[in-house]
Amino acid sequence: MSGRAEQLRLVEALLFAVAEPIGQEALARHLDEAADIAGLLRELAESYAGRGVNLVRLAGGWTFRTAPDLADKLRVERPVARKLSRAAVETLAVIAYHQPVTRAEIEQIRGVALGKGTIDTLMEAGWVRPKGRRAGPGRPLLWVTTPGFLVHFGLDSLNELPGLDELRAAGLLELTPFILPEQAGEKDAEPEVRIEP
Amino acid sequence: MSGRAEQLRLVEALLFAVAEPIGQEALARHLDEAADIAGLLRELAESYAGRGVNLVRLAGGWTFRTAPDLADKLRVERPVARKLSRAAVETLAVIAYHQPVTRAEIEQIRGVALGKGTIDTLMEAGWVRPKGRRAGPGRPLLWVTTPGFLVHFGLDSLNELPGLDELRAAGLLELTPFILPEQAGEKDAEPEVRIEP
Amino acid sequence: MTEATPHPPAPRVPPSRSEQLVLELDGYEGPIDLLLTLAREQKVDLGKISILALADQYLAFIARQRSLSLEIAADYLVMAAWLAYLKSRLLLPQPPQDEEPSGIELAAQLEHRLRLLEAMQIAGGRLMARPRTGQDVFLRGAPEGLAVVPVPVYELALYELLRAYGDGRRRTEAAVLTIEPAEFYSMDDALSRLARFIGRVPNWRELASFLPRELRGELFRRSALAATFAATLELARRGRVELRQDRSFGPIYLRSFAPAAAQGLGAAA
Repeated sequence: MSGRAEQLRLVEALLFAVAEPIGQEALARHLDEAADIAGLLRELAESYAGRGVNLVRLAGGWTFRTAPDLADKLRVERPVARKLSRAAVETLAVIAYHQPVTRAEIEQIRGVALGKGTIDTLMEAGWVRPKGRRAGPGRPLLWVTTPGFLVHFGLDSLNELPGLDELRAAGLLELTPFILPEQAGEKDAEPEVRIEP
Repeated sequence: MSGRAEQLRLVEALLFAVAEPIGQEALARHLDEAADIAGLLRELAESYAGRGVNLVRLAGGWTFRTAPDLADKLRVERPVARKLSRAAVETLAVIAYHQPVTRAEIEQIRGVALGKGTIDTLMEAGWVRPKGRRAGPGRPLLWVTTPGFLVHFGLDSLNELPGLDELRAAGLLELTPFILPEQAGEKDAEPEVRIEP
Repeated sequence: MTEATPHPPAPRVPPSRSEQLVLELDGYEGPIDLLLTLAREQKVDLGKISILALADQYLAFIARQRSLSLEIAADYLVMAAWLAYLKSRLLLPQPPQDEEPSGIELAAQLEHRLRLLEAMQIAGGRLMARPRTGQDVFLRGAPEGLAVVPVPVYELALYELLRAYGDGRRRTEAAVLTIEPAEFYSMDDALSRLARFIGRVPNWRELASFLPRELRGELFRRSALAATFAATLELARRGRVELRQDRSFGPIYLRSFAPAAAQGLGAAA
């Protein structure tokens, strides 16, 4: 292999292995005095142009950097477990049982105004989505559950959600005397405004 | 630019962005399902062969590293690693070739008690670790090598240990109990029978 | 490549031939290692060495050390004793009904141990001779890393969903029962309130002064005014109070009917 090719290999290896951008003087210490370092760097930079990794000048030295246009793909997604607020769970339930339903109707059914982020959170979870608008004044958005909602809760269809009578029979509509639900569950949500009739 | 060229760029950037070897499955998460990852890696490895940086398989994954023949010219960049004692080298070899192996078996093969610091040194280097216990009296700890061992010694897997096949053929990887003079090396070792609750 | 062996160090002696020997012994990784070194001096393949000659060499080596009054680690002496035993088994004919392994079996075992140790010594050397990462070859020195994008995952069981729906329904139903009746002041409320004042109001007083003091909003105030007015009409009809209004939309005044009649009515009630 020619001397110049060997020099190119060495410069490539040095630039790859060092932790910081490396200047021409520092490179010179590893090469023959006669080496044309500027020329070697130019040649190397050209051979990496348009590739996944580029040779760039940074902080007065030279270093390899991944190509900027690939930044979006050089990411790893990491699942982070989150808990839904009480208000979000209840809103999801109302949408599931009353869909398609407007925001105002959800508020009417729950008796409290919806916090700002509640529906956003449910959309982020992939469980609800807007679908069409109700005819009438203001043409409000209608909310429905998604197929992801059915998958998450292991339901084949919305018909599998227990009806009111079944809920009552299962004890899910019974009064539990010592808990005031509106205070117990919702303190982590933003304050909700009671609606006056 | 064609899809394959883009995929090559992305694989190159991914491998540059991470210092540890990356497995094919991990690479696949960043690419289209249809991508021929093995083919892409082969093509990339070929294009880097003979250069200052090579694409190699290490510890079951893929990684770029500097070409081995440049070692002399690169070494000045790093402090010289502490030299391992002869006992440590032999102990590492016994663990690597006979794993999983107990402390008593290491002593049996070497015919001498293990010094206190020997396994410590190997653990500190990140090359060996305890993994499980051998069923039987005293339930002694078993020692194995780590992925860091493979990376440090440039091995893709334990099957690449030098001379493994010849040793196996010569029957030197089976540990048969010795009748005498076993006690020679072992009497100043710490008692091997540890009573576990 | 030396390390402190776990054996007691040999005593220091003045520079001489004996020190050379001490250092030599100190340099071995135990008796097997010493045996292996001696075997290598026979310069033949381990399979062809003479175990008998090897035992002699070892015993001579140890004897030489002892003749120099050097302390020899116990494990080297144990090995010497065992080799002397092996020698006798190899040289003397085996007695009949001897359960112990023959000299040839023992020699084969020793040979196996020597080969095993030699194999590991060679393997260790070959490992160390490989290009070593971080020393001879280098991984990426400045890895940029991969950006981590957190993806929220929400956990919710069907039971929690149904429970929340049930709780919500219950809350809105309960509100109708408990809050709404309290929003109005009924005529019965007004009658029972006025009953406390009848007989104790000899002079004219404004109707408004009999309204409840609680401030519960406009709706409640107006229902209280209406209920109290209706109640005073009822009381006037029964002859319990007198009412007076001086002009249209003017204030309404109220007093107990008459002290004597009121007492009589009070006693009757």
